[in-house]
Parts: sequence; structure tokens; C-alpha cells
Amino acid sequence: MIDKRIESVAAAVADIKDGATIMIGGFGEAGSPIELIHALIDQGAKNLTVINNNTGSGHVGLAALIENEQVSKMICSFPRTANSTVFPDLYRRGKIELELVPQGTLAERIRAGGAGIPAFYTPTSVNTPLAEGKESRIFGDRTYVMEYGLTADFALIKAEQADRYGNLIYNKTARNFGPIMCMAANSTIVQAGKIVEVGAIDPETVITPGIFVNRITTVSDPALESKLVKEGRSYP
Amino acid sequence: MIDKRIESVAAAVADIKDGATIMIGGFGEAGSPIELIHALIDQGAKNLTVINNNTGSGHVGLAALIENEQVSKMICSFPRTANSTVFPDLYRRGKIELELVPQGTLAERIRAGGAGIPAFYTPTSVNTPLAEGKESRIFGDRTYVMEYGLTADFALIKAEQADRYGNLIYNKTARNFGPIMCMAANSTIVQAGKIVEVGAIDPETVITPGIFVNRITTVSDPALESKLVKEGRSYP
Amino acid sequence: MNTKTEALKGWTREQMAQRAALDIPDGAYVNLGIGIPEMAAQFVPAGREVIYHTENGLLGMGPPPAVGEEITELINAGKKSITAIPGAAYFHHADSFAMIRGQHIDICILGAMQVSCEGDLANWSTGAADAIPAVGGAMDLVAGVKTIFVITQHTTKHGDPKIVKSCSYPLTGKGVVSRIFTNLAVIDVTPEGLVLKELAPGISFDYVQERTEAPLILKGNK
Amino acid sequence: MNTKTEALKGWTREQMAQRAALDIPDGAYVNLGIGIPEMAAQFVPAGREVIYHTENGLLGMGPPPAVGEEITELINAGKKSITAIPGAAYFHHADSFAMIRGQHIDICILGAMQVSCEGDLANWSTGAADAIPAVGGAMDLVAGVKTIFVITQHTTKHGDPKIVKSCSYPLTGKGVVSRIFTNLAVIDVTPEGLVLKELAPGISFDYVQERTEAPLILKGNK
Repeated sequence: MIDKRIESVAAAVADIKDGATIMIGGFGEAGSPIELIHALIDQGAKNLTVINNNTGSGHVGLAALIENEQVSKMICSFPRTANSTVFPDLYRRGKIELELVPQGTLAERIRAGGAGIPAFYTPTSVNTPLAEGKESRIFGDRTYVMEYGLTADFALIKAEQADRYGNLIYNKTARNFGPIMCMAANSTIVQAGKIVEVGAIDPETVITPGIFVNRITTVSDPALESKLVKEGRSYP
Repeated sequence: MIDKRIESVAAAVADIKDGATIMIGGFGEAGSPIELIHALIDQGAKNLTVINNNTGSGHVGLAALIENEQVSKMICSFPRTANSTVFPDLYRRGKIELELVPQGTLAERIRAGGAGIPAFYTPTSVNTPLAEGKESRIFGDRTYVMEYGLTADFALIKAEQADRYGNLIYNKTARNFGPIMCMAANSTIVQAGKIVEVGAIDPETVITPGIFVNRITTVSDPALESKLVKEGRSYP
Repeated sequence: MNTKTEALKGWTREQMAQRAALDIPDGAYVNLGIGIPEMAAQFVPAGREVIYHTENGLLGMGPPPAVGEEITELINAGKKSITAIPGAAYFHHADSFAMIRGQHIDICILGAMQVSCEGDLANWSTGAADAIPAVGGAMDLVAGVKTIFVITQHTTKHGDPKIVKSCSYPLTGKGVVSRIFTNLAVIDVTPEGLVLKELAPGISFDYVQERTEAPLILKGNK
Repeated sequence: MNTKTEALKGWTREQMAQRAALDIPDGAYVNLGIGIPEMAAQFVPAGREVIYHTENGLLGMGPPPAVGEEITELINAGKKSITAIPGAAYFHHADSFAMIRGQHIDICILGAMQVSCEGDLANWSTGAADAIPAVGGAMDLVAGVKTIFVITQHTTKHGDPKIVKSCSYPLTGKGVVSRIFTNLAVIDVTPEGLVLKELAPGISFDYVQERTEAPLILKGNK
């Protein structure tokens, strides 16, 4: 029987090892799997490479994981946002590495990784500092740079609903990086607001088919990052 | 006001010119826009390059378009199927060109075309005759071939429902090439079973966002290719 | 070489499919080719839950529908009417082949014209001058799916070996097959060569070797 | 060079957004950057229907919600609460940037640190040694969207020209900007150079030219 349900966020992240590459879903607060991230802080794996669009806010969620010095490298498009001080501080002190990737290139690299495409060409970043050191090539009358697919050992994803097969649906703009990260990670770990019976999600409306998901755990009332930040909360 | 509705299939295909490249949705009968294809036969444009997974069945739909000698080149993965005699006959007589592409490479090339990716690398077809003459390259410990994105002047697509913005949903496995062809064509022409009010399709369940669609026409009771073939029908 | 009736020796088509089905583990995501491979779905042992992928855009393919209940737009890669199980998902062709190319499908079972002792597979074209070439998704499947099984009669209708030293037909993929189920035997493709894993009832090692162009290694004997 | 108060001459921020909005045609698919650009949505002339794209996965972005009706997981690229109009569609990031890179979005309006007379845009980094580099979707937008407009104050807070011969800041894209809306003027980037298209009320050509590093061509004068 296929049953990807796991009893807790702690159990779901238990086998993440030091040095792992982890894709973390979310764009800002929307879609951020904050309970899974906090479980990873409790778990303590170090020297992680994290792929996320941002670097978190305040002192909770992704920012707290970074502040706890578990992350040695960030791959992201926008490492500073409102209330984001943790990453900038560590970066200025040379304590964390940054690979800056344009947002669309980041998304396409993740999709490529999940789709078995090792590399592709894109017009994004041509003639800018972010194309420096990259192979470029002309197709037609335009120059493109070559970018590599990205994969990860784990993905931490927040979904609205899941079934035991791992089929997922998301909530509004919380979908963002979720579907492509599920494809690109070796083990995809999902915190879902609700786990429903197999068959409850219409096959026409499934966004992430279960094949891309390995573990599902229920977090029925996830914390809101913005609320925690406003309250000045920190984790742990 | 955005209103992509067109009064008839004839009006929808009226401006397709000789020499155009046309993506035609469908995998076998499922998703085949048979009324739009028949309108294109009535319209008469010649010397077309057609991109479809197959070459049609019997003497209706895509097979009839080919039989009418409007197609000079097919780009497809599987040009022979049950009841497919038109293409094989013309091909053996040297009357039509064939670019044979593995099915997944065909799909990925279409998606790449729609996504602004001029070329990508894939492991498919390496060490086979279909890789001959293609650039190959090693990434990690594996060899890949370079494949180019595909775009088209027009796409002819069958959908289940549409709204005036062009948002689409499909029916079951009739979805197949529709969403990616809508992305890759300069003008996407859709025959929809039903045109619904804007807002009637849940934003979470839209499969093709309207931005990828240019014209929509209603065909509420589309012909079934398999039925026409069984009855020995031909078009025109 | 041999007569046509020889093909009837050993396992029947159903038994070949049944034997292959034994090697599909619980929880596997599986893509089945047209012909004998697709029959394997009927024989998966009780208690195992297997999810079938059809490359035209469905995960969770169910058995064929009852006569009269076919839905024209619910078909498989062989363009036959199918059903969808509860918990199924539809997706477009690029996503479907992302599953394949991205190594998300666990097992694919395919037919073969020829398999070489190094696991090369030829199953899409005889290379004949007047043939209409047609490849479909075969090359994508062998390049992307984690494990490739082949089910095939041991010899051609004319009695010629289909398991060969080197394929004479155009390849579908190089070094891709890991296990071969024929009417006579189950054979593993290993770095040492073809290892005979199992014989059909009443079939001897020598009988199989005579009908196999490449040398077979007897299990436990190497 | 000039005093800070000069920035208040000519059009206000709202008027700049309003002026830019006049150039958004009916039926356009539009992506608006953070700051003054996003204000343009309020000023699109009546009778035009425009669809707004936000790169974090929504086509059909509506106005901000009423206070207290914010939905945490419905935000725009600037991470502010938004609404979705009837007829909207959600999609994932790769699909969203396929819309951008695949040239499906008609117009993008962005802010600028510098724009060159050849349409080069710098709007993501000062290149300062201690700056935390952050690019977001800016490079994708300028590489992919059919038409790029810029809205910016004509000069920096210190009165330095932002419309320059050559950008000193790291580029976002080369030769990408087609029209510039400032507090002083509307300027087109053409193969012949920067063409002054329109002046804010009470502003003279010479006044604008003095505050522009690159030469301006007076419309009808070339």
C-alpha cells in the first residue's frame, strides 16, 4: 500500500544529514513551510545548502535556520527583504556563501533539474555581471547564457491539501516554487494543511502528482511568519 | 475589453497563410481539434508544416488535411497508427517530409519554444540514429544531445471550457499537447466545448491561462474521429 | 533455424506477463508498453499497490472500462480506452515526460525486437528502407526510467534469436535493459554478461542457450 | 549639482504613474514593478481592460484588499497583499517566468537607478562592495517582456542625472528600455538616440537637457 503519511514534522525531517542540499518552498511568507523549517532547526543538521527565493524575515522560519548557522550556502534571487537582517549580517561577516540567480532562471533551473534536463540556454542576464564566467552562445540573432539544472537531496514544501499518494493542491500564490521543487528533490517532504481521502482531489485539479512527493505530514494550523515577525518572536 | 471569442471556426482560421507552421493539439483522437482542422481544409492554405504527435487516422481530421496535400512537412513522434494510411502513402511517394522526434523531446521542444528557451540538452536518443547530426555533450558522467525549442505561427487546440479571456480547462487525457502548444504559438486558436462567464473557472484549476490564447470559438458537439473513421467517412 | 511452433514452448504470453508482474514491488510507479507488457497490470500480486503512468498524461491509470462505458478522451499511450483510479492526476505532455526523463518512474516494461548482452535495446524500427519510422515515447522511456524490463518471445517468428551479441536493428537506447522476460527464461543483464535467473517449466539451460546468440551465465555457476 | 527640492518639479509620483498608464493599451498583459510603477494600475483610462501579471504566480492581479481582508498567501512580487480578479489564474514559478521569458507579457514598467541613451537599464545594484546583491525577477523581465517602460525621477536625490550616456552601475539588461517617464518628461529610446516626446507642464526642453547626461532630440527637430 502506498501511504506517504508521517506522524510528525520531526519524524519527517529526521534523516536530513549535514551537508545536504535542501530546496525550501515559498516566496516570502506565502508557501513557506515554517513548521518543517523549525523541525529542521530542532534536528540540527549543519552545513546545508539552501535553495529558496529569499532568505527569510525576522528571526523565525528560514531566517532562524540561517541564524542558527546551519546554512553554509544560499542559492536565491533576492536575499534581502523587509525585516531581513540575519542573512545580510552573516554575509557581510563572510560566514555564508551566496549564489545569486535571477528569479526566472532559478525557477527554470529547478524545473530542468526535475525534468532531467542538465542544462539550457536563456536570454536572462546576458550582458550583465551575473552572466560573467558563464558560457554564452548565439541562437538566431540573440545571445543566450547556458544555465544548469538544479536538484536537491530534500525539498520542504507547504501545501493546502494532500492525499496519501502525495497528490497536492496549493493555496493561491503559495503555489510558487512548490510544484517544481517537488520535482527536483530526491526526497520531497510536505506539510499539508489537511490530508484528505484518496479520490477527494479531482484528478483534473491536482497540481503536484503524488509521484513527486515522498512524505506528508499534517500541520493544520500553520504559524504565520509575518505575525511572528511582528510580535518579535524568534526560534528556537 | 478583452474578448477573444470568434463567431466560427472558419473565421478563426481565415488568416492562416501558405507556408505557415501549425501546431495541432491532440494525441490520436483525444484533444484533436477536428472542426478547426476541417475549417483549415476549407480555407485551403498550402505548404504547411504541421507539428502533431501523429498523422491522423482514416480520411478525416489531420489525415484529411494531409491527404488534401496542404502539408509539406510533418514534425511528429509516431506517424503511423491504426487506420493511418494517408501519411505513409504520401511519404513513400516522396510527397511529404518527415522530421521524426521522440515524443518527450517533442513535448519539451514545444515547451521550450513557449518558454523562451532556444535550446536544451536531453539524454533521450543518445546512441541512436535520431541523435545523428546533433550536437552532443557530456554533463557529469552522461552524454546528452542538444535540442532546439519549437515555435509556430498558429496552434489549433481543443479545450473543454474557455472564458472570453482565453482561460482554458481540458478533458482528461485530451489535455496532452494543448497547454504547451498554446504557449509556443504566435496565434493560438481554440475550439471549446463551451464558453463560460469570466470567473466561472476557478483560478486554482485553470490549466492554460488566457495570456496564451488568442481566439476562441465554440464547438459544442465536436465530431468523434474514431466514429467517423469507423463509418468510413472522409473530408471534405 | 527453428520452426514457428517453437514459440509456444515455455510460458504463454499471460504467464510471461505474470512472471514480470512478480518483480513489480509494492508502491512502484510503472509504465507499461503496448502488447504483452500492458498485460502485467492484471497479475500484480495481491497486497501490492502500484501506480500506472501513461505518457499521454495520466498517473493512476486503471483497467479498461466496461463495454459501452468508454470515454473518447480517456485513452492510454496505445490509444485504447482506459479508466482513471481514485487518486489519479492528469497533466500535459511536457510534465508527463518530465516524470520520465527526470527519473521519477520506477519501472518501465517494454517489448523488444532485439536486446543485446550489454542491455542495448532495439524496439522501434527494423531500419528497412521503405519503413515509415515511428518512435513514440520509447527512447524517452529507456533514457529516463530507473529500471527497464523487457518482455519478448525468446525468438522471432522465424526462430531467430532476439537476444543477441549486438543489435542489428537501430537502437532505442544503449545499455538500458536490466531484465528480460521471455517465454523460455528470465535473464538479467549484468556487467559480467547475461545471467540466467530462471527457466520456464520444462525448459533446459541448453535449450535456452541454443536459442540465444549471446552467451548465458548459469546462476551460481559464475 | 542641484538641490533636493528640484525633484518636486514637474509631475508628482501619481502624475508620472498616470502618464505612463495612458500608454497601456486595451487588452494588454502588464507586469508592474514595485514603487511608482505599481501605481499605474489605478490610472488606466476607463474602457480599457488590462490584465496584471505578478511573477510569483498570478495572472489577473486585482487591487489591494480592504484592511482586515488580507489573505496571507495572496501576495504580489513586492510581497504585499493583493486580490485576484474574476478570470484570474494561478500557476507555479517556472510557468510564470515562461510567460515572461517567452515574450507573452506585453508591457513591463520598472523603476531605474540609471538608463542609458541606448536603453541599457541598471536597477538592481549599485555595485558597492558591501551591498547585498539582490536581483529578483528584474533581469528576466527586461530580457523577456516585449516592451519595457521605465518610471523614475529624472535625477537622483543628489540631483545627478539618471539618464546617462553609459550606465556606471551594473546592468540589468542591455538595450531593453523603450520609453522613460520621469517627473520632467516622456522620453523615447530610439535607434537615433533619446527623443523627447513630451514635457511636464512648465518644464522646458533646456531644463530637461541640463539634467540629462545624454543628448536629447527634440521631437520633430531631427
